[in-house]
Amino acid sequence: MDFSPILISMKTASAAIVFTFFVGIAFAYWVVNMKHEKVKMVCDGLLTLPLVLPPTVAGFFLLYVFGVKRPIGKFFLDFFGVKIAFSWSATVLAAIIMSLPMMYRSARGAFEQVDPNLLYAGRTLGMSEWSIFWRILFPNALSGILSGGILAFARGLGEFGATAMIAGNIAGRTQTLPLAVYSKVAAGDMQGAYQYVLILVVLSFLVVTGMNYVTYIYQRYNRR
Amino acid sequence: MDFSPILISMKTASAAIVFTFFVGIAFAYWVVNMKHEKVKMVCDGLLTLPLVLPPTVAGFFLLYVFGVKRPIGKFFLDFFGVKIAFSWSATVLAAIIMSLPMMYRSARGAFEQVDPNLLYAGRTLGMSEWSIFWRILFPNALSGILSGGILAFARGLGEFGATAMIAGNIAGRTQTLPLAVYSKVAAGDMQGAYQYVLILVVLSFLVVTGMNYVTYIYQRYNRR
Amino acid sequence: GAKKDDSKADDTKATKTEETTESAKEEEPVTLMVAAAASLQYSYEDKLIPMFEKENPNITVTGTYDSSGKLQTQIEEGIEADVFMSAATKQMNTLVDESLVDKDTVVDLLENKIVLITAADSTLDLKEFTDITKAQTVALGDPESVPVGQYSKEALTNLGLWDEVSAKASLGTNVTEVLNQVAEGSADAGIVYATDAATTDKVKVIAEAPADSLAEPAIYPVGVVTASKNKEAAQKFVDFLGTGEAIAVFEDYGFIQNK
Amino acid sequence: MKKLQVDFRKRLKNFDLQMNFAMEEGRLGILGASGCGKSMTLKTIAGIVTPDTGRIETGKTVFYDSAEKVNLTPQKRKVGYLFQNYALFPNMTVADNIAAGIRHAKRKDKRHRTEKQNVREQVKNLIEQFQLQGLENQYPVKLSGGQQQRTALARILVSRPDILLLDEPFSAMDSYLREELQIELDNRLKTFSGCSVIVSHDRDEIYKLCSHTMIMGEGSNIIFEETKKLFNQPRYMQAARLTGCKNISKAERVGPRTIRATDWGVEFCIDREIPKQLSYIGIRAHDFIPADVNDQRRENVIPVFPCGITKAPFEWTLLFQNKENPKGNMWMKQERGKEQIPEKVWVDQSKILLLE
Amino acid sequence: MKKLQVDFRKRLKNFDLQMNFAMEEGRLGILGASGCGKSMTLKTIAGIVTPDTGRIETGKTVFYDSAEKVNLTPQKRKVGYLFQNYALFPNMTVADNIAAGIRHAKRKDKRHRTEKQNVREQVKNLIEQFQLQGLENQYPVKLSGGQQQRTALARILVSRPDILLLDEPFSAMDSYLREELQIELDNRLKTFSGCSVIVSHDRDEIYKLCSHTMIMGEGSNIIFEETKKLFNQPRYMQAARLTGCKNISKAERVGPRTIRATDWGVEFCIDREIPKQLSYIGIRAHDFIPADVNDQRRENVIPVFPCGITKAPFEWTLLFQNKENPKGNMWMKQERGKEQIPEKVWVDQSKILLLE
Ligand SMILES: Nc1ncnc2c1ncn2[C@@H]1O[C@H](COP(=O)(O)OP(=O)(O)OP(=O)(O)O)[C@@H](O)[C@H]1O
Ligand SMILES: Nc1ncnc2c1ncn2[C@@H]1O[C@H](COP(=O)(O)OP(=O)(O)OP(=O)(O)O)[C@@H](O)[C@H]1O
Ligand SMILES: [Mg+2]
Ligand SMILES: [Mg+2]
Repeated sequence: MDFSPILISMKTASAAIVFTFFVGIAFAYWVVNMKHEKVKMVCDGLLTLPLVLPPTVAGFFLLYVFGVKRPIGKFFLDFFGVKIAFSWSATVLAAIIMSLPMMYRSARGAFEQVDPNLLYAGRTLGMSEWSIFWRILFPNALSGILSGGILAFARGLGEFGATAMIAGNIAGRTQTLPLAVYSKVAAGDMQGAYQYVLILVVLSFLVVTGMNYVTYIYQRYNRR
Repeated sequence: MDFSPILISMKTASAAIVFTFFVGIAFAYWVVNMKHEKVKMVCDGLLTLPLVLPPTVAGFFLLYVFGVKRPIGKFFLDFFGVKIAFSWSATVLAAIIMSLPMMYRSARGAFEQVDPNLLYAGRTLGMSEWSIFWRILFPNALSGILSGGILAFARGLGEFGATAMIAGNIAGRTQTLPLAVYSKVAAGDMQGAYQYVLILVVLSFLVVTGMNYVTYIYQRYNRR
Repeated sequence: GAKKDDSKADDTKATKTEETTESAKEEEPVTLMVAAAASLQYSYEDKLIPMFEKENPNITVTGTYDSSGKLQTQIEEGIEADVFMSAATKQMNTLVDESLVDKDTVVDLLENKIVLITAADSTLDLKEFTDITKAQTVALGDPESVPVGQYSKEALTNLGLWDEVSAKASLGTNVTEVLNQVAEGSADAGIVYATDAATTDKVKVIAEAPADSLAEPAIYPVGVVTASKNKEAAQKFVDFLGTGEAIAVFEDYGFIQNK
Repeated sequence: MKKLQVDFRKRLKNFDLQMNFAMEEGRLGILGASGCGKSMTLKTIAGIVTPDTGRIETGKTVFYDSAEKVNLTPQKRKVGYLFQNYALFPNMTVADNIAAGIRHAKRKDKRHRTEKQNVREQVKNLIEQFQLQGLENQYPVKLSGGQQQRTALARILVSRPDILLLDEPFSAMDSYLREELQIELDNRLKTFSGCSVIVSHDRDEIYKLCSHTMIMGEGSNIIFEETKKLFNQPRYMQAARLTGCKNISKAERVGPRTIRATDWGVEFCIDREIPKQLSYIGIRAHDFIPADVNDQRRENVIPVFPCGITKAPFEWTLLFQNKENPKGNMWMKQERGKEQIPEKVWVDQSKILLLE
Repeated sequence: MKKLQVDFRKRLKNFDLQMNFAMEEGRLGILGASGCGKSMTLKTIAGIVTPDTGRIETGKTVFYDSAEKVNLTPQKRKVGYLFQNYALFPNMTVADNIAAGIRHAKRKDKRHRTEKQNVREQVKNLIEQFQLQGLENQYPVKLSGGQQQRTALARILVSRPDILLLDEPFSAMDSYLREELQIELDNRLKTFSGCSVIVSHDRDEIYKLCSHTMIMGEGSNIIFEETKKLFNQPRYMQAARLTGCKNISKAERVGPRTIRATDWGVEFCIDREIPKQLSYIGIRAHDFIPADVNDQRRENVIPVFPCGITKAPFEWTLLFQNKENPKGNMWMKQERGKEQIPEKVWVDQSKILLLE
């Protein structure tokens, strides 16, 4: 069995979740604090979009945006020397785009459930908005944020369609676990496919349980 | 342009969300109220699984479970005369399985953020657990639940891989919008693809915004 | 950290490649990327690539396997593939027209047969290809995107069965789907390549498509990608695929040499 | 006849909560320092907190018994508990919050069936009695503290529990409203057939509303007595302090009828037998009487060395020490109007509280 | 010299909140019925609620001005606001909650830089002063009501605001602790250079702690006066009621020095000029004095028709009507010990409050 997909998938999912986590939270915070209800709803709709597109189609669009011949892809290549499409960064990109809506949406719901008086209390105590966010809003929305994190991580780990499109299925470079599973299945090697599926399941299970455990420990204050 | 995918997709997504919504909430309630932390974490991991499987793989499993030769599929066929694979119900099944984790996870996070004193208050007032759930827990977790609902709906609407596997891609019967988009894109008919994508986007946008609006109206009590 | 390393590795690889072409030193290590239709993956990975690498110790071959249509798009968008092998001529022709594949390197290497299959334990009494009309549901590849689908459609059209069959057909987005749907009994019958049918014993082959039903047989063309930086090595690989020992391997996997 | 019998033990982080009391029909007031476990006790009775061991029962039912493994749900206990922080349902208006109490009492209880029609009316009555008119459709976040408390109170009362547990029911109300609602509550409780328990920091409230009073120390009930008796003759230092005795000193017996208040450096004569376990004496600030310089009394007269004066609206407080042996401060209160600093003060023997 | 000048208007659902007052350095107490807008006023000053129009400023800075479109953030206002429901951070321990107040004051304010080292110490001091020892690492859900309130109070005090707004700071504490902490707060406020505003339902608390008192009616300030003066001579009916005058009656002028209390059916002689806008009179319950049957006084003597008696721990209250013309009830309070029902009562002319 080839172990490179495991490594690639782990690297991809980890890199993606770090990015998604913070960007998703930032978007959520931004949208929650919007004044205009209408703008808010529109932004919400836009941020949820990637979820509704079939991943392969999303992959197509990504390819049209980040392909080496397209302006943005070219820009990255010329100025940063980073080739996005068909490289490891493309697997990360695909995972991020496809998992962002979950992170964003869960974080938003969680933020909305936090008692606003706590934020006001922080303000009158002179805490900066930054530290109010990290020390009050974030910890008190943790359950929901973590839900989003778990969803986003799992989605990133399982991302297949967009990845296959924009990153390709290049063994040892961009072949993630889901792609490896696909390859095995396509070749009729169900035995090999099951092995990879098992690894995928165990991996996600470990991470999800780990994340649950961390929150459990962290949220001592909630337990009576 | 063929309009049947639109209709099929709408029917599928609606049927799926209704089921996912209630089942997801029920699972969330069940897991949140579990006594044993370890069992809880394991259940959580299991319920999050479909998210991590590439949809095609999930489709395989579904096919292996609900295929006409497999016990469950056979059972449905023999006793209810319902052939699940390759039918409209299969598209719904695929959408449900793939969107359930989001509903479950979001609802769970939301339930955990509700002040337990409210539930105790309901109990001492003699409210049944059932009405405590619907009249207290549920409304107060609405932000998070709605996030889950939106995610699940969008995911159900966009479901592609598992649907293609278990329901097939039968024009006018099981061809959903994402499948139609995929065909068009794969054939290089970007013109036709854009049309369907547009419909998909508009549709999900309307529903998401509608759901947002409903919560906005419903949650008057939160606004100061 | 990981990202940086990766791009660095890419850089060094690129510079090395340039040196190779300049000095044409046989000893300089070269990495080739082959983009091939998914159905070729196992013949490549298990046999052909090891054989080729053994003969040319300085060349390493990696593969990316997916549906031909997707690979076509990816080559259009600049994937760094050196060799492209498609499961149908349509994709190859398009790329040649767009001058993304060198026209004179293209070889119509293999031929594949399309066959009617049913589940191994099927009770349907199908005898010949035209019996497909007896099946209640049929799994085909999507003619728009899956090569085997194109051939299925062509064959059925020529047999005058397309309208009847397409009304009860599920158009799979890839061959795996078709195969599994038939194997699991979701579809009573399906049309796939003979090579695909050979990968599993859960389906049985009923009949090949009648010889006259296809104007052109299902061809697997191979060619060198224009943008390749290792054309020499790429050509070497294409040539290798045409050798007798390679063809023998292909035939083991159910392909037929195109004459 | 309904009884409430409570006997349980619960480990908390800082101490053990160990309660043991029984009461007949009537009203029990609980006084105790902040954090001594009053709310925890009520929560345990209501079934919100499960004790470690013990037994809680009423005449009719056993709520909890660790030995018999009985632990009724809060619903079955039919105990109304007014949360100290109200626990109003944020998603319901004032009227709905109150009505949330009604319906369920009815659904279970057949004899309320006939009242089904006048649910609305009942809510309306309560809204009026608790002066919440105009706020029926307001949501809790938009209520003031006192309005929230009144809503919570109305919600509990309407649910017709067998036992009523009120945790500081009037703490957020102004004195005027408080008195009105105390009368209102008093009237309601008169027609109420079950037990009720009221936790309060206001001893006048307890005195007015409760037939019995329980005093809690850190985690246990020290005293359980008839309210009147307790306020007149507090036998324990804590009781004296909580019933408003400002002057408490360590004391030691120096003769059969003589006692020394060590904190103040004063000796007092007592007209009663001095009990063995005596360790404190207490004198209420009102019980110091200015003594004329020419006063003939020699017993229990203290020469005054004044240390400070504060004036409350209708009172005047003097802080003084024993001039002949200055030690700890004593407080003396007078009504406004009689505001000279006396040379000496005198205290009636019978007014001196002997405390354990 | 710091001032707090407040003048704003805010539409609420049921009424307009319209406040207009200014105060010099010192302490302002706010008394008012439940729901009249006290907390809203404090929130507006703190910057939590934005008024519709108006101007709020201190000597140093303009907090809000609708005309100039100034609206400082709460951070920039440096106003400490004690929430009525505490608003403790549930994810922080008691010590962290208190420390959350400190650090930020420091980071902004260079002059506190030197104190950086003793942050821990400051927290420790406050925890001791507020008697929270042993609870440093407890989370708020596990605190009792009074403990939560003390933590919130400590958190505000440590943040060294320029202006201190306390919304019922002692409501959840027992009387003993309350008095201790009032003294503690009093001392701290003495060293505090800014304004402070205290909302309370306890008039004694206001009397003890505040130099000025403001009385609020539905949404506006009716009276703003020196505390002593207000309590001695309340000029308004609401002021009289809120400062504890139990007996208030509609009144009409019947002669140059004579007035009729229409609710009670009694006429009184007054030794002062009777003002034109007079519409109520008030008599404090303590100011009725039992009159001997043989008493020679004829003025302001009321024959007693007793209606009820209640006994508070140290007081005895008689509810009576005018025997010759029974109408509304009057309250009379006596200290315990003088507990006969008098035949007649008498009230000193100077003690009769003439109210608008
Ligand atoms: N959920 C809990 N778990 C553990 N300890 C708790 C919990 N809730 C409260 N405590 C602790 O138990 C003690 C008693 O709390 P309780 O709320 O009963 O006090 P209380 O008598 O009602 O005080 P207060 O008058 O301040 O409301 C306190 O020391 C508190 O810190
Ligand atoms: N967020 C809000 N939006 C609209 N109206 C509110 C809001 N909060 C409170 N109110 C209303 O404004 C009025 C004043 O409320 P406020 O909280 O200031 O009262 P309060 O004087 O503090 O009373 P209490 O002594 O009961 O705490 C109340 O009638 C209340 O219903
Ligand atoms: Mg309490
Ligand atoms: Mg208030």
